[in-house]
Formats: sequence, C-alpha cells, structure tokens
Amino acid sequence: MSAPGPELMVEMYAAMLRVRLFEERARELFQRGRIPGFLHTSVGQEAVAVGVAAALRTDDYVLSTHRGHGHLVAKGGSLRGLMAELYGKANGICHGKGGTMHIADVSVGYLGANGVLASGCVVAPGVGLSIKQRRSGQVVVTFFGDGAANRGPFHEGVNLSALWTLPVVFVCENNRWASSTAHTRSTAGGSIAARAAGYGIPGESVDGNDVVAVWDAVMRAVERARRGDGPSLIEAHTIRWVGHFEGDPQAYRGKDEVDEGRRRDPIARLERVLTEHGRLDAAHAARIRESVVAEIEDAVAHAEASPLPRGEDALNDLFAYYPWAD
Amino acid sequence: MSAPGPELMVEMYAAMLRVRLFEERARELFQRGRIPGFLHTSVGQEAVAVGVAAALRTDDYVLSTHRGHGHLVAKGGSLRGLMAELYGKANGICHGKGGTMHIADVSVGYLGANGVLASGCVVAPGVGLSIKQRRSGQVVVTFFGDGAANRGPFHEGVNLSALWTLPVVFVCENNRWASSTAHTRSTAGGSIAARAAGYGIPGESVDGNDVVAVWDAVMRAVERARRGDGPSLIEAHTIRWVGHFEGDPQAYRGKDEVDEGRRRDPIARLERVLTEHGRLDAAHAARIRESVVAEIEDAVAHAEASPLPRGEDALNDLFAYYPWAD
Amino acid sequence: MKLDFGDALNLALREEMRRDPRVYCIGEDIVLGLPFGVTKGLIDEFGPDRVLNAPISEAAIVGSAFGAAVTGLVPVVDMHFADFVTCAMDEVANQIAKSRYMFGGQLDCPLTLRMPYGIGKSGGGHHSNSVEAWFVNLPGLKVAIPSTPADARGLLKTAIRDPDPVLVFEHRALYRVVGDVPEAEVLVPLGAADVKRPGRDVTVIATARMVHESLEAARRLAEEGVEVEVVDPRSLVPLDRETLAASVRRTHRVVVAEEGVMRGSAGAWLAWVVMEDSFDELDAPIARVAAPNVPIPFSPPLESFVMPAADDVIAAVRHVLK
Amino acid sequence: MKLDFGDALNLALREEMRRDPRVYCIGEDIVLGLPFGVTKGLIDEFGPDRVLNAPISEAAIVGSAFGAAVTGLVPVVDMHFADFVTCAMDEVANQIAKSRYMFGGQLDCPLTLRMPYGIGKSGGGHHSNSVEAWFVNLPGLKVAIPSTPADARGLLKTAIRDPDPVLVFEHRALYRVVGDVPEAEVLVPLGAADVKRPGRDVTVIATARMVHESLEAARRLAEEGVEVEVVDPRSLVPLDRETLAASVRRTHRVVVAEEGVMRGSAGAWLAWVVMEDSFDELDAPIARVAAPNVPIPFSPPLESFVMPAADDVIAAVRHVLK
Ligand SMILES: Cc1ncc(C[n+]2csc(CCOP(=O)(O)OP(=O)(O)O)c2C)c(N)n1
Ligand SMILES: Cc1ncc(C[n+]2csc(CCOP(=O)(O)OP(=O)(O)O)c2C)c(N)n1
Ligand SMILES: [Mg+2]
Ligand SMILES: [Mg+2]
Repeated sequence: MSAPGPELMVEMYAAMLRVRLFEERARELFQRGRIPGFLHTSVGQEAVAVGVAAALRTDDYVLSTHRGHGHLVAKGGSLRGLMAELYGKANGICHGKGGTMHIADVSVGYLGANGVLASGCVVAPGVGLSIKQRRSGQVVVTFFGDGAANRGPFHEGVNLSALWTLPVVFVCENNRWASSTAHTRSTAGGSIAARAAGYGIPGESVDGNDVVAVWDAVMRAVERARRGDGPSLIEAHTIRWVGHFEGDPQAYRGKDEVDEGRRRDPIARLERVLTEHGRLDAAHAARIRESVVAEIEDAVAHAEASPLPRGEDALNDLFAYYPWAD
Repeated sequence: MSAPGPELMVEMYAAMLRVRLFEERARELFQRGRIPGFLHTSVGQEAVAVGVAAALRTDDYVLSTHRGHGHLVAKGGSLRGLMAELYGKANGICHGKGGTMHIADVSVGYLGANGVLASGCVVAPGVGLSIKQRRSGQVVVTFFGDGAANRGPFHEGVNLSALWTLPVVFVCENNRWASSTAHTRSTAGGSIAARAAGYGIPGESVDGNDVVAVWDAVMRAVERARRGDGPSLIEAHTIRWVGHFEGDPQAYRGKDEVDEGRRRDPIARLERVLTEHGRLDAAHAARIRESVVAEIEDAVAHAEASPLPRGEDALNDLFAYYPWAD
Repeated sequence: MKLDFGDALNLALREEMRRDPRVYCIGEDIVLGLPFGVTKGLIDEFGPDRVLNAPISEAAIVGSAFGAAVTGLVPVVDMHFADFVTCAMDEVANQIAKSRYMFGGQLDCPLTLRMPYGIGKSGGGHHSNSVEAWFVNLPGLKVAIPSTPADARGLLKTAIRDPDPVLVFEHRALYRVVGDVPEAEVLVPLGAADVKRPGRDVTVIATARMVHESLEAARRLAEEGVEVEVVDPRSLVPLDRETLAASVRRTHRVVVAEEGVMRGSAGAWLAWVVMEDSFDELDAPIARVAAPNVPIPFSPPLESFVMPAADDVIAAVRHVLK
Repeated sequence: MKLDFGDALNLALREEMRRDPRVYCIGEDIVLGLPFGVTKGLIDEFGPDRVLNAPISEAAIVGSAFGAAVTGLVPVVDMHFADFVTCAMDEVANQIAKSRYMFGGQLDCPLTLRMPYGIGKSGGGHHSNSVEAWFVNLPGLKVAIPSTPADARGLLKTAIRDPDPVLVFEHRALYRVVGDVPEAEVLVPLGAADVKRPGRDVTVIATARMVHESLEAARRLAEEGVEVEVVDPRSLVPLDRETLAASVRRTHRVVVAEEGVMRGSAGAWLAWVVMEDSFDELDAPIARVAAPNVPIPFSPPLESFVMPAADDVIAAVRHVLK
C-alpha cells in the first residue's frame, strides 16, 4: 500500500468537508422547500467519492449514480452550476432539465448522474473503448451501489471491459442498503468484490470510510488501467448516515448503524491522522472549513439569485440538429 | 462420482441416438425444403441433453434455447408433435405458431425453446419459486449457451436463485462458439463454471461429450436442489459437428474441430463402454436403432400427412380470455 | 366507503391474496410498501412467502414472475416506476406477451404488472414517463389504466383473476386522490369504458390523471354553458370502442387527452380509433391534448409546462367547437 | 450503378468509415457480416479496431456505444435483429434518447443503431417484429426507415453524420432487392419524404417493404385506371408532414400501409398526422393496412396471413374510393 503525500491528504480532507457541507446544506435547503424533487445524499460516505477523485486526473471520466453530488463535488465540478441545478434554475449546469438525479458536468469529465441503477456499468466500457482508440491515456470510473450490483449491466459491463482490457474502474459503494433492502438480502455469496475473480480481473474490498485506503486501491486500479492492463473492481464498504432519500423514515434499520457510521466518520478520522502527524492544526482546519463554507454559501447565493427557466425552455436541448418542429 | 445402472445407461444410449437421428433427419428434411425457418441442431452435443434429462423426473421442468430439439426429445416430448411443429403443421404441438425456435411441450415439463438468448436464466428462478411454494419437490433446469452466458439475465437469474435457495440447475452448453464468435472472444476469464463462486453456489465443469459425467453432475445438482439447498451451475464442454444454423458455411473454424468432435462422439463412446462391459451387443444395438428409426419415421410420416393451418388460425391462441376483437 | 387510490389498490391486493393462495406480490422494497404505499402492511397479513422484496434485478423480477405464472402461481409485480420496465423489456415483450401464442395456447400466464407512472414532483427524466403506448403496440398484453379509487380496485382485482398478462398503469399523482369505493367486492371488467360525466357538446376521451383534469375542465366549461362528456376507456387493451363511438354519436366532436407525448402515443391510437369508427359522425377534426415531444424535465416551471392540465383540455374543447 | 439494399448499406458504411476515422461498427458476428451481409468485408479494409465482434451482451453493446459516442467516437451498432433491442431498452430509452436533453445539451450523441426487422422466412415470434412505433414515441431519437438501395445508403450516411442518435430500420426482406444507386455520395436528409410514384386518385403512405407492395398495387390498379400516389416518408422522426399534406391536397384520399400490427403502431401515428394536417381535405375516411394484432407466427400459411401485401393495399385503395 502506498501513501499519499501530506498535501494530498490535506486536499482530501478539504474535499471531504466540501462534499459533507455541500450535502448537509442541500438537505437543509430541501427540507425548507428550496430544492424540488427527490434528494439522495451521501452524508457519511464522502471518503469513497474523494478517495476515487483524488486518484484521477481532471480529464478522467466518472459515471455516477442517483446519489452523485459527492462524486461531482469531489471531481471538481462547479458548485454554482450544481447548486443552481438542484434548485432547477435556468443557469443550472443542465439548465434545470436534469436536477439531482441527472446532472452532468462534462467540463470535469463527469458524464452524468443516473436515475436508472447500474446503467453506467455498460456505458463505461464504451468510454474505455473511446479512450483506447483515441490513445488519450484517460481512465473512466463507474460508480454503483451494492443494490445496483445485482442488475444485468454489472455482468455485461465487467465482462466486456475485462475481455477488451479497457481502462475502466468499477467502484461499488456498499453502504449496506439498497433503499430498505439489506445488502445481505440482495447479494448471494455476500461479496461483490469476489465476483471479479469470475472475470479474471482484480477485485478488492476496502474500508470505504478510510479515504487513504480508497485512494490507494483506486490508484492501483487506475495505474493498471493506464498501463493497458484492463479493468478492476473495488468494493468500498461504507455507511450512510441519513435516509435513502430525504424524508426516509428508515423503519428498516436501527439507530446503532448510524451511530457506528458517526464513530467511523471518515472526515474526523483523517483529521485525527493529520493532526497526530502535525499536518493540520485547529487553526488550519478552521481556515479550510471557512473557505469551504464560503464556496458553498456563494453557490447557494448564486442559486437563490438565479432565474427559473421559462416554461417553453422545456423545448430546447433535445437535439443538436433538427430540421423543424413536428 | 456415482455410476448409473446398466439399464439407465442403455436408455441413455437409445436417447442419444433418438436425438441424433431425429436431428439428422430434420436437417435432411430442411435441406429438402420440407421444414421452413432457420434450423439450429445440436448434432454432436447429445450427451448434454440426454445426461440432463436422465437425471430428471418427467414432472421436472426444462427451459430451453434456440437449439432445443435435443432437450425436448431427451425429455420425452412427442416426436410427432415436434416434427409436425417443425413442419409448421396445424397439429404441431404449437399449432404451427412456434416452430423450431419457440416450441413447448408442457406435458413433459418442457416450458419452451427460446429465440432470445439467456432469457430462461431469469424465468428459471420463478419456476423454482413456484416449485418451492407448491412444495412439489420438482426441479427446473435452464439451458443456455457459452455465448448467452454473457447476457445480464445470467447474472440476475443466478443471483436470485442462489439468494432464495431455489431448486434451479443452470446448465451451460459450451460448444466453443456463439455463431461465429469463439468462446475465448466472448468470455473474460474463460470459465463460466468459475463464475458460480461469486454467488456462493457450486460450479462444475464437465466433459459434455461424456453422458455419464453429465448425468452424474446433474444428479448431484438435482439432489441438492430437491434437498432445498439451492441452485448449481454446470458447464458442459462439447462440440457441435454442424453449422450454427443449417446452411452456415462455417468460415470461422477449421475442419479439425469437427474431426475432434467426431472422434469424441458421445454415442460411439457410450456404445464402446456398454459393449466392453457386455451390456450391449451388435444385435441389441441394431434393435435399438431400428426402433428409434421407426419412431422418427412415424413422426415424419405423421408430419407429412398432417394439414397446414389455415391462414386465419393465426388469430387464435393469443389470449385465454378476450371479450372481443378490437 | 372513502378510500384513496393507493389504499384502494392495497385493498384489492388483500382481497385477492385472501381469496387465492397462489397470489403473491414481488418487487423492490414492497415489504415496507415503498415507494407509494400500495403494498403497505401486506407483509403482516400474508408473511414473507407472499410478499417478496427482490434484489434490484428487474429482468429477474419480471422474468421470474413469468416462470411462476406459467407453473401455478399468480404473481403481482410492482415495477416500482414504470420507467424501469426498460430493464425487463425482453421479459415483457418477448416472453410474457408472446409465449401463450407461440406455444399454441399451451400455457396460461395469469400475471399482473403494476406500473406506477407519470409526471410529478420533479421526478425528472428517468421517473416520469408514460410508456403505455409501447404495450398497446404489443399483442398478447392487456392494458388497464384506472383513474379513480373504485376503478383502481376493481381493475386490479380483474387483472389478478385474468388468465392473461395484464399491465395496470397507476398514475403517481393519483395515489392520494380520495373517492367512493363500494363496500362489496366489485370487479371492473377490462374493455368497459366509463362515462365519468355526461355532456352533449364535446366528448373528451381521457386516461388516468387526465380524467381528473378533464372533469375540472368540464366543470369550468359548464359555467359557460358548454357541456363536456368525459369518457374514460379504463383499459386500452381491450378497448371499449362501442362506448367511445356512442359518445361521439351524441356529441360529434372529440378531444383525446393523455399525459404521454404527442408523437406515437396511446392517444394517437385512440384518435385513430375514433376516426375509424366515427369518421362520418365528426363535425370537426379531433383535437389532442398531450405532452410535447421531449423527455420530462426536472425544474418545476419546465415540468408544469410539459404536463398537460385542465387549461389544455379547455383550449382543445374550444378548438373543436370553433 | 445497380446495387442491392444490403450492398448499398455496406457501401455507406465504407464511405463513412473512410471519411471519418472516428466511425466504427459494433455488433454480434459482424466481422463475417452476419446475419445479413451488411458488414461483410469491412474487416479487411478497416481492421479489428473498427469492426468489433461483441459478446452476446446487447445492453453492453448499445450502452458502450453510448459511452463511446459521448466521448469522441461515432459508433454504428448492428442490433442483429431489431427484436433484441428489448435486451438494451434502458440504454436506448433512458440513456441514449434522454441524455442530451437532461444534461442541458452538454453532450452530443452521434450514434447510429441499425435495426434489421420485419416478417419473413418463418423467423417466428422472436425474429420478425416491427418495433419502430416504440421509438417514434421516444423523444430524443430520430428514426429512419428506407425502402430502396439509394435511400438506404443515403439515409445511413446521414444518420452516421448526424450529431444525434438515429435508428435505421432495415427490412430484412429488402436486403437482396436491387435498385439504382447514384455513383456520387448522395446524402438523403432525414425528414424528406419521397413520392415514389405520382398519382392523382389516392395517396398511399407506406414504409419499407410496404413501399414495394404499394408500388405493385399501384401498377395493378393503374390497369383499371386508378392512379395511386405512393409516398414514402423515409424517416418517421423527423417527419415530412408537408410532403404528405401536399399529396393529400392532390388526392383527397389516403391509405397508410405498414407491416407493424394495427394497434398503437407507427401507421396509427401517421394516420393521426394526416387527420391533423388534412382533415378538411379528406373526401373519405383514411384506411390502414397493417398486420393483425398477434405476434408473428412461424408456419408459412400463418405468416403470410399476417404479412400485409399488395392485395391488402389494393383492397384498402378500393375502400377509400368507395
Ligand atoms: C433500475 C432501477 N431500479 C430501481 C430503482 C429505484 N431505486 C432508486 S435508488 C434504489 C436503491 C439503490 O441501492 P444501491 O444501489 O445500494 O445504492 P444506494 O442508494 O445505497 O446508494 C432503488 C431501488 C432505480 N432507480 N433504477
Ligand atoms: C438476445 C439475443 N441476441 C442474439 C441472438 C442471435 N443469436 C442466435 S444464436 C446466437 C449464438 C448463440 O451462441 P451460444 O449461446 O453459445 O449458443 P449455441 O448457438 O452455441 O448453442 C446468436 C448470437 C439471439 N437469438 N438472442
Ligand atoms: Mg446501497
Ligand atoms: Mg455456443
């Protein structure tokens, strides 16, 4: 296992905080009725998004899920564009057409959240193929949940990527639940990482609350992919602190799991490590938090101030080229 | 490994011969224009169909493929009904509506050939569920090819069956080719049986040209299923002697593979074993062949003599109940 | 009694599960009744053998229901959102719809597919679509589309008892709509349209949520003296062409109102049916109310722009009266 | 020059692959040109990086093409049989059709999906279906449906160059039909209907194989002095409503002929379009020629019974002339 340098670790700390505070703020705004739709946040799971993104270049690609804000924030997406989109504003990154579950920010390689689970698993090999044909040296990461791993596209996408040795990293965020269904009630054999062996590719299970462990596993997978040695599968075990969606009464689980999650808070954990090693002190941590909060408040202010789209804007953006309206 | 009794072995010999001669006859009839459509036969692969069927009860279920005549003949389906259906006759088992790729004979548990590859893999767990709820002690076998194994339903169906410990046996007929695409060019990791481990179920690779080996593996899988211990995956390696479909020029492979197949002819092999052990002599073998030929000729005569459906019969059989034609 | 649409469906499930031990429910998160509460509480009465939470494997959920239906059980599948039927499309289109026919009638397939669908609450492009037109175009399926709690209960019961596969489209926005439901176990047959409001001037043929929007339009138009007849086909396959034609014979003017997009939709089909059956009765071209030809956008002003409503029905009625 | 429909498609692929190194073909068994010869020989000219045999993984074939299309390549997917699009329906309906829109226009998706379809040669229920109606109902897709070798080549070339996803429906029975193809690289635009035969008495709007059946019908009817105008829309999305309407203004009588089933089909949509644009021009109800509402059966007499042909067009023409 290799170790990230201290600067990178501090950056990852800041990035996790950015994801956490962004989503906590989004939850609050949702509860206050500022954000429409369903809202799935990844509070507690930040180490996965950040550990992955820290191992990637800006021009590397990410295919995300219904729970994708963290992936986008970690990848360096515009907080303004994202928050305005969550608000459904005209200058949201998708002009208000996508919203929480269908956001893309192509400028940072973020090819889209997705309302259909596991769909990214079959899109990824095509992105990999394009990378390979263009010899661009990029990689593509596709995220999916423990529940989504049981859909057919997982099988087809992993097989094709392995067969054609494509630069794809499959990252399963195992947060123990698919909505109200426990991982143990959905996944025969219990391990998603173990399924990699059947395709002759590396499959690794990591502590998804340890950003360094995630970063390390993804670094190795990314290096392998860039070398031309093909895909890897990483299963990151983590815990979501909040409901499946905002407003979920969570009748399916006890408080103890969330308590466990909080005890194993990935942000506090990294803060401890950095502090112990003298890489971060209270003043520095406070400065980071301050600047993150400022960024987020800027995004919120921007979103609040932005105009809603006009109804008839619904007719734009469908085609790049269309001869007439029929 | 257990051994079948001598009577059963002779029965399997006769059954393989019945499959072989039925399909050779069907090929000939197809070439002579008596049978319409596409024709996929399993010549050379008979040990799989027969090894499986010999391990099953008549009330056990089979879900078949586009290459399914052998499965049906081995399961004890009516040769008359089958041949008349291949001819597209009104008294074919499906009234001429199904034809080679969509034949069912529910009376022997044969729930259907299928024109869509791997579809049976997701149907099987439902049949298994029904067996379990009805406590009928049956099992269901679903066949699929090495190519079909790369479709999503394989993953979803195996996972669900394993999760719910359903009485399902997944039998992959690996004949090295999916149409013109080599198994090695379609299946990452190379082994389909090895994929079972990822679901925590037994996966076994057998010589699909050895009917006794197939029977034995299926017997164990069936016993396990009937005991309530859940599904198994069996990969039977075999060789098709003929084209993917009747008329296939087979530009993708050399003659040597077919030669290998003929050298490893499952019927000749069992005949040798039986002869060596004094369980079959030339006269007995001749009698068997004679009676099989007679059955087949009876089916052909029946099919030839049967009437074609009237065009407007196309409108029947759609619904069990429909209030009117709209 | 008064029940909302979701509770009426829940009641139908309970009644049919009590009546027939072969009936079971399967879907994602249905034990807790997610996402719309329709299956809530069934687990307490019927236990885990008959109320099955499945993994996220739509092909296996729908495919296995087919396997169970042809071997003695009576599955009721919850598609979660109708949009996800795309993940089980072979199972519906090629296995469920075609097997009885292709096998010469050897197998019945008593399977019900519950399809929660429709625009609303900024669900966005992957959770809001009207896909019923695809299944109207697929011989071998029956398609119900109730608009009221009583119809929802009566049609779902009929669907479950039907020996053939039936898709029941349940509009998400209707689940909490309350209406009268008979105390008795009344079945609503497939292929029986219902005149939801009589009127002599214009026939509005509407489905699901658009029935309510059309009734609202009719109320408003009545104030101007325009009497709109609102006809709800209740099932698209089979289709009660006679009730539609009878209404046209009275009014001679027709609006077809649906939530799907204009192009190639179920409403386009209904408009054709009216044309075919009643061309000579028509005093004006048929008008259609439908969504524009775009996916369903997220942002509320965009979403309401594409979502057909009472105002659109009123405009269409005025148009055919011109 | 004279080319058959399949060779014309092959030529289009070659021309576009020569022109643009980003273009590649993917599908099952396409290296040998299976099943219909369209991709035959491409491997020799373009090599295995641009002619990809995929495993039997329709979702991954179509899904990966989407991934490639939005990141710099130009995929041409061979669906093998259009029926199997059911195995990749989420990829087409939710990813390919919707992403540009949902993402606010951030991504182009220059993807072509070749859809060999149609009844013929006892293919049976899983290899014979007309599924184009589903995609007409799916905003975000363009849908071409050529009938002649020249149109096939010209439309496929346009589809490949189009920045949006285009489905090209290729009728299986047309592959070996020979026709004139220009020497020059002529593109046929989407949304440009073509009058395949002028006539003053009746307009027959027909697609794909039914264009040929309609021309045959027109020839036979001409002997009786009935002049049929055969109009081929060539693409269903976009649709050249103006050319259709102009023809109706000449003839005032319309038949719509397709191979799909009657109920909820693309032809029902076309009939609606004529109604909407030309109601006042119509001197008779529109007639439709389509298959009955059943899956496609195997046996030749059954198959020919459901397969619409010239005789059916003739009957429909006589009907609208009554
Ligand atoms: C194909 C599909 N099926 C069902 C759903 C509905 N749904 C949305 S999120 C979810 C649970 C997902 O669980 P998991 O994959 O573990 O991701 P998590 O929510 O835990 O991040 C479900 C069932 C969907 N969006 N797509
Ligand atoms: C879903 C689907 N994709 C493609 C096809 C076309 N097809 C028919 S048979 C075949 C090859 C099948 O190979 P395999 O599964 O190994 O079975 P085998 O033919 O060798 O018995 C293909 C591609 C199909 N019928 N269904
Ligand atoms: Mg999860
Ligand atoms: Mg094979």
